[in-house]
This record gives sequence, C-alpha cells and structure tokens, in this order.
Amino acid sequence: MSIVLSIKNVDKTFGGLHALGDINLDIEEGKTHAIIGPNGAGKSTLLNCCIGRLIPDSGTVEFDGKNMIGMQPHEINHAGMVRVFQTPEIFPDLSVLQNVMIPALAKRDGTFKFNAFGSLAAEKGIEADAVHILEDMGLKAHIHKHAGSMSRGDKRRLELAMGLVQHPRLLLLDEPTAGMARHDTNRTIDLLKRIKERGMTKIIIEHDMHVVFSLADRISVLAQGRIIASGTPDEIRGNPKVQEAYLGGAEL
Amino acid sequence: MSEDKSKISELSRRGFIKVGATAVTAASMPMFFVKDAWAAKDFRNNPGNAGSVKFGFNVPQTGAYADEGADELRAYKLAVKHINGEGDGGMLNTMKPLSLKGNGILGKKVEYVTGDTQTKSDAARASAKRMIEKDGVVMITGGSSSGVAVAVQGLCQEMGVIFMAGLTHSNDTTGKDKRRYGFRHFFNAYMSGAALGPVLQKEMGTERKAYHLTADYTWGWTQEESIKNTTEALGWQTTAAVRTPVGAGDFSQYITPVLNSGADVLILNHYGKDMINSLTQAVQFGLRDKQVNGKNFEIIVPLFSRLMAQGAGDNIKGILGTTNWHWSLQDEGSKAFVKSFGQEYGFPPSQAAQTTYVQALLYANAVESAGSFYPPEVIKQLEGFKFDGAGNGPTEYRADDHQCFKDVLVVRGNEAPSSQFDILKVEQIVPRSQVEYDAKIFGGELGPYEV
Amino acid sequence: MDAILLQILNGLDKGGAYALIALGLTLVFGTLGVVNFAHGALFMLGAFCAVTVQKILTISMKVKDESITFFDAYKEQPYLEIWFGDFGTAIIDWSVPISILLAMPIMLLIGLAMERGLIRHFYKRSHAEQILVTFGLAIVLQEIVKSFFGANPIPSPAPGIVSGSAPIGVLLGLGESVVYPWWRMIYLLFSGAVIFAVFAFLQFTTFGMVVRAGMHDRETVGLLGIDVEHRFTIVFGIAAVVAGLAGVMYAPILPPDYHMGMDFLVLSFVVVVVGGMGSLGGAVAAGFLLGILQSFASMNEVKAIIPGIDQIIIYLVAVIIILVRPRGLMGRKGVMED
Amino acid sequence: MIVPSIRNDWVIMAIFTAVVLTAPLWLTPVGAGYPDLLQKFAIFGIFAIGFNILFGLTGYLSFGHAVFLGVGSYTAVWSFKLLTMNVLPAVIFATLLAGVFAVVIGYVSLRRSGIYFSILTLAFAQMSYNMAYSVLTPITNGETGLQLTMNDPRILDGPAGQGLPSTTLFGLDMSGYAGFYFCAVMLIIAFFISLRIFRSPFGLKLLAIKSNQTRMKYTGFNTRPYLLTAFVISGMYAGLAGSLMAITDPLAGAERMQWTASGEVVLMTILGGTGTLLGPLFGAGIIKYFENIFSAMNDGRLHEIFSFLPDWLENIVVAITGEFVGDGWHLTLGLLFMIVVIFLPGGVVEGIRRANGFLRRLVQSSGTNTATLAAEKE
Repeated sequence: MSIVLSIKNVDKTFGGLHALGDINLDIEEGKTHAIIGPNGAGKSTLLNCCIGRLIPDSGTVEFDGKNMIGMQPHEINHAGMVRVFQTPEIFPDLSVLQNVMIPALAKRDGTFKFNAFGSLAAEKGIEADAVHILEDMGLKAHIHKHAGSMSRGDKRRLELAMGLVQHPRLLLLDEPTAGMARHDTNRTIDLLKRIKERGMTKIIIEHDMHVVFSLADRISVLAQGRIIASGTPDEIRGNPKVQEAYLGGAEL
Repeated sequence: MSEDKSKISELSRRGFIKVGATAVTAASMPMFFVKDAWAAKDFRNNPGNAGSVKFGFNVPQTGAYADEGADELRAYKLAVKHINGEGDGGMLNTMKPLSLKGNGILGKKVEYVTGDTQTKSDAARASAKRMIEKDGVVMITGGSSSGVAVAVQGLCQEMGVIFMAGLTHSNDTTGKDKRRYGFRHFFNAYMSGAALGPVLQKEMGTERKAYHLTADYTWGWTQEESIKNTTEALGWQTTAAVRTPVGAGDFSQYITPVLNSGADVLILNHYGKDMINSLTQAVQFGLRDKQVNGKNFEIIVPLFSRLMAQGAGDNIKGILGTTNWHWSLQDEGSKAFVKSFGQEYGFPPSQAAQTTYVQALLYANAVESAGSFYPPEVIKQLEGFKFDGAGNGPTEYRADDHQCFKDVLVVRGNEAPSSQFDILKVEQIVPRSQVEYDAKIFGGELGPYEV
Repeated sequence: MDAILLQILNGLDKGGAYALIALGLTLVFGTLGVVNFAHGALFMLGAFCAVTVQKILTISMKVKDESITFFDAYKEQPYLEIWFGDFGTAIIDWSVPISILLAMPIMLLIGLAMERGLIRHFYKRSHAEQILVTFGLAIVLQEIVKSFFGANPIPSPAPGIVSGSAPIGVLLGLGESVVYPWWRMIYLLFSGAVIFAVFAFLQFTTFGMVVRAGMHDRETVGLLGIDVEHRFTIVFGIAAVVAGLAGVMYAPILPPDYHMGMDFLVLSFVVVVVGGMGSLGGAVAAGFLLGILQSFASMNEVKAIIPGIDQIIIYLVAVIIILVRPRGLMGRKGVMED
Repeated sequence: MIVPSIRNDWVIMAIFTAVVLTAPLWLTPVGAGYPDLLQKFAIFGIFAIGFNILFGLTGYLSFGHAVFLGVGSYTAVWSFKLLTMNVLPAVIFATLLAGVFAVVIGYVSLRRSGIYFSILTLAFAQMSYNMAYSVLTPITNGETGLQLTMNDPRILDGPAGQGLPSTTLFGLDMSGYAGFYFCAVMLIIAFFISLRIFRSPFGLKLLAIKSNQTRMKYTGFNTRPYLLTAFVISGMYAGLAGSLMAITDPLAGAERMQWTASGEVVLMTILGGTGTLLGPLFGAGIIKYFENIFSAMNDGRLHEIFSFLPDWLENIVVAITGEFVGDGWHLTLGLLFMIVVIFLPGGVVEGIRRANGFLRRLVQSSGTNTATLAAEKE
C-alpha cells in the first residue's frame, strides 16, 4: 500500500485567524478519503493548499514524493492531482462537449502547445474520450448545449466529467453533492462508487454524511483548523470527540 | 457632368449591378498595371474632350481646424463660380496678367469634389487618392497644416497631379520637402521672422531676452529656428526654448518657469488650439502686466490666424504677430475678393479663404495660359509667374522652390475692436523684398516634371 | 524653491481637474458597472453650459451704424447693458460663475436622461458593447455641439476681478516673481469642495450608505428590498453634474471646443485605473499624483536629463503602478480584473 | 459564421477568395471601387481580423494595437529606404519587427487582465505615439511622416532614375489595382490563417481562456504563453497591415499609432461582430467606407443623387441629409455605433444572421402556404 499524497505539518493563518494548524495526513493509493468538519473548519483551505491556490505558511504537501508547495496550479494538475470544484467552475460559453475536450486536450498537449493549424474536427480520439465520459455522467443528450445554460445539477456532473476525463491519480472532490436534490445525490453516489471500482484515489470534502459513509474508506475530521480524528467510517462514527465537535453531541 | 448625373440617378432608380459591371469593365481594366504606359502628352486624368474638369478640394472638415476648412471650402466654391463666369467675378477683375475668360478653363466648365483631411496625413492622402483615382480630378488643393501639405504634396508628385497647398507655414513645404507638383501661396516661418524683425526692433529695442514655447513637431521647430535667427540677429538673447507636447491643453507647467527666468519676451510658437490655450493661460499668469529688467513684458505670437485668434478672446489685445492676409487690406484685389465673399456669405473671409481662392485661380489661369492640362506645361506656367491684383501687392511664384513671394502683414491684436471680425489690426505691411531669401538655404529637390 | 512651489500648485490644479473628471467616471463604474466613454462628453457639455450662458447674457441689440464699413454695419450692444447699465455689464462679466447655477440642473437632467434612456439597458452587456455605445453617444453629442458652436474654441473669461494673478510671493515673503492666477486657485478650492461634498454625501447620508453598500454587493442590497436601481440612476446624475461643474469651471482656463471631452477621455481613464477601478479615494489620489508628477516632469531641469519625459510621464507612471499594485492604488480585489 | 450550413472550410475559402478578388466589380456601384479604398478595405480587414484573434478569442481588449501598425509601417519604409523597393522584404521585416514589439509589450501587459490590461496597452501605445511624434523624429520624421527621398541608399537596387522610385513586386508596380490585388492576396492568406486558428484546438483553448481563465489553470494549462502567442499573432497581423499601408503608399506617420487608431480597430471589431470570422472585416469595411465616401459627399452631390425628387422635396431631403454627410460624417458614424449596439448586440454579423433567419422563415411559410394550397386543390 503506497502513499499518494502526504500532507506534513501544514500551517496557514489569515491575518490573526489560525485557519490550519499542524495538519498531517496521508492518503493511500486507491482509497477514498473523506474530510469532514463543520463550516469554517478549514476543509476548503486545506484543499486549496494542496492544489496551489493557497500557499501554506509552513509544512509540505508531497505528491508522489515530490513537494507541491510553490508549484503553479497547471503543474500540479499535470503531476496528476485534479480538483473538482464546489461551485461549478466550467466554461459557460462553450458547449458541454468542448468543456470536456479541454481537460482531455490538457492531458495530451501539456501546459502549452501551439497547435493552431490542426483541425479540432480531426481530434477524434479526444472527442471519443469526452463523449464516453459524458455518457457515463448521463449528459450525452446535452453534449451540444451551451454549458452555461444547463441546470445546476447538470453543471456539477459536467464538472465531475471534466475532472474524470483527465484520469488523474488523485481526484479532489469539493462537496460533489452540495445543493443537489436527493435523487441527483444518489445518482452521483452511484457514479463515484463506479469510479472507485476503477481504483482512482480520491479526497472528498463533504457535509452530507449519507454521501460520506457510503463512499469513504477513511475519514478525517477537521475542526477549528485541526484534525481531531482520523480512521475508518466505523471508528469515526463512534468517536465522541467528533460528535462533540461536529454536531454538538447529536448522533451521527 | 451630364454623364455623371445620369449615372447617379440611374443608380438610385435601378439596381446597382448592371451599371457597376459596365463601369468596371470600362474604367478599371485598361488601368491595369499601366501607369507607365501613357502615350506622349497623355497624362493621368486627362479631361480630353470632356466638357468639364474637376478640382479636388481637400480640406479639414472634422477635427480642430474644421472651421478653417469650412472657410477654405467657401472660398473654393466662390473661385469655381468666378472661373465659370458666374457671380461678380471677384479677383478675375483685378488680377493681372490674366488669361482666364470667365468661361471655365479652356472652355471646360469647372466642377469640384470635396474631401476631409481630418488634419491627418493618412486621411488626407486617402482622400486625395480617392479624388485622383475615383473622381478623376486634375488638381488638388487645400489643407490646414504643414504635415498634411507635405504628405499630400508628396503623393501628388507620385501620381502626377498638381497640388496647390492651402494653409501651411512650415519652411519644409517649399524647403527640404518641396516637390515639382506642389505650390505654396501661403507665407512661411522664415518670412514671418524676417517681417517681424524690424517691427520688434522698433517696438522692443535690441536688449531683450526671449523665452520660446514651441509646439513639439516640425512646424514648431522651423518657426522657432526662424524667429530665433531673426531675434538673435537683432541682439536679443534666447533665455530658453522649451518644447511643449501638441495638444497639451494646460500649459501652466511650461508658463510658470517663465516667471522668474529673467526673460522679458515670451514667444509662442503654437498654432490653433495650442496657441489659444497657451496665450490665454500666459495672460492669466499676469505676464502682460509684468515688468522685467525695467521693461514691459511682451508676448509674441509669430503666426496669427484671425479665425483661431477669436478663441483667445480679449487675451490677444496688443499681441504682435504676422499673418498672410487680412480682409481690411485696401488694395484692389483684396477689396474685390472681400466684396464678393461678403455678399455670398455675409462675413469677411479669413486668410485661409484668401490663399485657397487665389490658389484655385492661379491654377486655372496657368492652364488657360498653357493651353493644356498637361501638368508639366502647367507647372512651367506657374514657375516664375509674376502677377498683381490678388492681394499683398506684386507677387511672384519663385521657380526655384515654388514659394510665393509677396508682402507680409505684421498685425497686432486690436485694443478696441468694433466687431467680432475686427480683432486684428494691420500694424505694418512689410514689403516683399524684405522677406525674400535664397532658395538654397533650406535644401530639398523639386524632382522631375514628368512622372 | 519658488519654481517648485509653483509646480506643486500647477500639479494640484491639474490634479483637481483630473480628479473631478475621474471621480464621476469611477463612481459610475463602481455603482453601475458601466464603462462610460461618454464621460468626457459630459465634461465638454458642462463647459458649453458656460458658453451658452455667456451667449444668452450677451444677446445684443443691433443698431445700424452707417459710418462703419462693410461688415460692421451693425453696432451691437447687449440688452442687459441697455436695460441695467453697469449692473448688466457686471452680470455679463460674471457669466461663468452664474452658469454654475444653470449647469447643475441641466447636467443633472442630461445625466438622468442618459441613464434612463440608454445606459440602463447596458448594465448587463459586455464592457466592449458599453464602450461602443457610449463612444457613439460621445461622438453624437460633440457633433451636435459642433453644429451649434463651430469647431473653434470659444473664449469664456473669468470675471474681471479674478482674471489676473495673485501676488502670493509677496504674501509668503518669496518675492514678487511668484504669482499665481486667481482663477486657478479658485478652481483648486472648488474642486476640493466638490470632492469633499461627494465624499460627505456618500459617507454621511442614508442614501450614500445604500449606494456604498450597493457598490460593494449589489445583489445583497437588492435582496433587502431596497431599490438600488433608482439610486444608481441618481448616482449617474451626480456623476454628470460633477463632470459638468469641472467643465464649467475649467472654461476660463481652457476655452471650450467641441472636442475637449475626447482630449480628456484617455487621461481620465488612466487616472481611474491608476486609482483602482471603482475606488473614489483612489481616483482622487491618482488625479493629484499624476497632476503633480506631470508638472515636475515638464521642468526644464528634468527635461534636460530625459528629453521628452513630459510627454510620457503619465503613461509611464500608470504602467509602473499597475504592474506594482495590481489593482491600482486603492482598487478592490476582483473588480474588473476579468 | 454567416452561412452556418457550410461546414467545409475549403468551400468557405473558395467563396471568400472569389468575393475578395471580384471586389472591384461589386464595389463600384456603391462608389467604393477605386484602388485606394479597396486597398484600405483589405488592409484594415487584415488589421481587424488579427485584432479579433486576440480580442474575439481571448477576450483581452487591447487599446494599443496601433503601435504594431505603426511599427510595421516604419519598418517597411525603412526597408524601402535602405534595402530595396521590393515589397517582400518590407512585408517580412515589418511583420517580424511588429512581432518583436508585441512580445515585449504583450509580456508586460499580460501580467494583468481586464481593464488593467487595456490601460497598460493604451499606455504603451500613447508613449510610442508621443515619442514618435517628437523625440524620435530622427527615426520617424515626426509629424510629417517618414518618406522616401532621392538620396536614400537602397543598397540592393541599382542607382535610382529620375524621381522617386515606386514600390514593386519584382518589377510589378504596387500602386493602383496591382497594389490592391497584392493586399487582397495577403487578406486571403490572413483570413485563411485566422480560419485555421478558429477551428484548431489552440483556438478552442483561447476561447476557454476567455470563458474562464482560472479554470484553465486548474485544468493544466499555462495560460500566459497562450495569451502571449495570441497577442503576438495579432500584433504581427497589425504589422503586416502596417507594411501594406506603406507598400501602397510609402509614407508612415506617427498618427497611425495614436489611441484613436487603436480605438478604431476596436470599434471595427465590435461593430462587425466580436469573435466571428467575418465580422471584423465588415466592421473595417463600414468604417472605412464612411470615412472615405460619406465625408466626400457635399450638397452638390446630394442634389445629383436626389434629383429624381420634385424640387421642393429635393431641397428638404438634401438639407436634412446634408447634416449627416460631408463635415457631418462623424455624426452618422456615432449614430451607427449606437444603433448597431442597441438593436444588434453581436454586431453586423448578428444582423445578417437575423435577416437570414427571417428570410428563411419567410420562404418556409410561403412554402407551406403553397403546399396547403396544393393540397386543397386536390
């Protein structure tokens, strides 16, 4: 069992606010690791530190044994760590298909390639990849639609498709089901389970415990910028500290 | 004329395509790659047996000099009328020698097309090219800045069409950028300086310290140089010559250093809006009420234009400068022109109007004398042409550089104007002999007759 | 020393003008999110309010006078002088200050009409489209002015009593050669007062508070059930009035012509951006900063070291500031960056 | 695209080529069929098409593209002065040098986005213009503009004959219609490249940057080089256009670099339709047509045009239209900008698309009518 991502002693303060304090976390290959915690616990900050949106004050984030701190977002992406955003960060002016072709092109072309004279219509392989993923996401009917005009739920699924098409070694999912109707949530859970079977490593930040417990292999609980517990779903379920921090003592 | 008219009305009545197709096969095909293929004595836009010829009036219709451009256009229309024998004839009655008979040119009626130079070289050349290529003009005239004059003059040389410059004052136009096909009736910076010299000496003595503010482009530089040469010859010192950006608007940062520079004369080498602003602001800084070195501080605007000076209001009162022509001149030619212009439009013509009116007449007369529109023949008529009765006394188009020599007016802002047109007073008419110079001093080459 | 004092005054004076024009521009941007290329035209219209008032006040009776030659057959005397004598003359003399009274309601009306009639339909449109439509409007406005007043500048003198210059050198003990025009000092005070008034209005009135909140987060304020749109219309009117007043007061310094708005347009955008898009304080600070730097760069001593520096100083400083401070002097994060 | 039904690029290119090469024919009836204006259409078409590659694809609004136009012109004239009157070196050097300028200006300006980028480019352009107009006069010849003189070295050409030489393409004189056809060929090439870029993965990536640049970075793209490449390409287009201006008329003036010139290409692009293939070309054509044809109308001309009306009506019509042509042509242009933006967001191309759709519906409905009629008859 190898460690894909290793977060060591990460600290981050905003002004006087201690957002993250001494975070240590190892993510194992092939596992789905959920990070839970109340609002403002520092979950998104942690994710942002991993993908280069924020730079921690101290500590390292090692991906495949390489320190990612200070690397540009696009370099981190090409290292194999891909983030799926909470609020859909799609390309609203492009078609759904193009939205998925872009990350597929990134995977193939690298950070920069001047292919101004090749024809997009000739990119059959890329297109097939994108169509395949979209089919998986149940978005096949929409592929020529304007991405900006889709429903919120569809946008979230498109977002997921954009992450998956790059076949990353590590997928970071930021609340993949937030704001979704129950029906959509279940569909997404099914989908993520299927991905899991393919052996993709994932970090999931989630509020919805139903989602967390149906997907996660391991769970870490973050509260006030610190990890207060880490373990299997069962261990976490029974941990009184977690119950205290998370829901003020209510049953999980 | 009739041919053109029928074409236009037909266009608006019927479809475009048919006429277009015939026009193109007729007009464009033979012109293919055949610039050098003219037969002897044939030339660009040869009117041949047509009953009319076209002039191209290329004046600023937009931008800062639009009012001057409008006045130029009025004068041109009047000139066309007079050449065609309409109206009271204007200077046709006073100009000597004159071949024009009041029946057009060589019996052909004169028509005209207009265009907008925008006071930009590119736009002016585009407009001139349209006149030459599309409208088939035999002559282009107009403009209200030296940059445009030089640019259009160069183009006309290449195209083999005569250019009669409008308002342009830089020495370069008939100096280092002179062209065989370009002619300037307007005076230049050198002549301004030469005319001002004696007046300045009389008014301000020989112990003066001058401070120049100069518009930072070629015209400004040549004027600064010319005036400096004149004043330094009088024994004046030049305290400083400061370049100001064109269109600076607020000149305060250039005026305040004048205050304690020890200079007692401020020379504004500005034209148009720059002149209005710098003069207005200089007066606000109290320069005119100042005493320096025991003398009254003076401001000089070497090139005055009545039309533009209106914008400075009362601030021009008492300020000395030069101008090409003024409507209050009492010679026969000026009186005749002012009378017909005034009757036509209800106000007196500007110097821009006079110079362009005369230019149109001079060209027409040269063609009439040459008996042909063939440019080299016309040019030879204009070169060295001596005439009188067109304002500013006996005048000569010098063959060496195509510069007109005539009397230059030294004017002063009128202290008690009786009307809005009476803001300049002619202080002295400086005779032509005093402003003449050797054509060689500015270099340049006219180029060939045949192109 | 004297020279530096005078250049500081020049700089402040220029800065006052820049700040006044930029203030309205950045206000409109901050509230409405509209890039208004017609703002320079508002400045120009303000200046032509002064011209119009002067023309109206000097409407003259034409008396036939046979003794004068051709074009002067009429002697003109303003009716005001005929009716009121010296008092009439004085009114004409004071036409620029008087025109402030007229300019305020007129510019407000023009501003409101512009916003209601045109600008409001462009809130949601792209900046490029806003630029095209307001640029078109600016051209139309200036062509209309041109067809009434011609292309040449029209002199609009300050009242006689303040048209000269003040012996500030004598007052400060610096010698007689240090003088500064009264009108420019009035302009400086005036621009300070207008800037102060706008800030006070936004800071201390409920209206201002809502507007500021709206600048910060329009949707939330809208959700509170406050009619932000309506207030923003008024903000546009205020911006028009401020630009117009700047124009009126500038008329004696720069005789107005139809094109003066375009001449100031680029500059005012540079000021706004250097200050930070949508930042009022930034616009004022940048206005004064650029004004003073421009004045100093024009000194002969400076030009002797770097020829032509006075022609590019503003743009050079703009480049440096934007590169060093990504959002201008005081801009907020995320405004107009994409 | 105007004709969305045409999918094959080669068909589009064939039609485009045919239309451009026959321009002297179909533009004559509207008074635009003379060499200079035809050249201007082609040159500013290239300028606007290039500008659209930056603005239309990436959304970065440059207000300083006229610099590259100016650099192109100056380089071309210097090539004529120092090397040879042959136009090919002029085109190559001008395009390359404009590219170099674009690398420098783009590298600095692209450190910022949005209006900050616009103002940075504007600032560079204004600095270049002010310097070219005054301090750099030895290189640019200031206000008068850089022009050919008799004593230029022209080391590759033999000794000059009488008078100034004209620009040539291996002996073919580049004035008049020959000049237009040279520009037209350049326009066709420029359009072809632009078409390829629009249809390429690179073009899609640029569009994606316009749509959501942050996301592009997290998707694994380094966006800066993409933007810089687009900026340099469009700068080179401008340089090419500038060199063509010098080729058809060997004089280069500083005012070509003024902000109004940069603004003009922005207006052309938006007017025609930002981000569309043909829009910028339409925009360029319309503005140049107004500038050259409307400004040249005068009352005499109007009387000729409206002479078919009864006299009293003719006078009224001429009086009214007279306000909008000649010295009023700016007014018409301003009104046109407003009308297009208000009623046709998306520019002229949008208008054509709507007209197209309207016609199609018309044809369809009349088609159904006939069908119903036919059915009833049976």
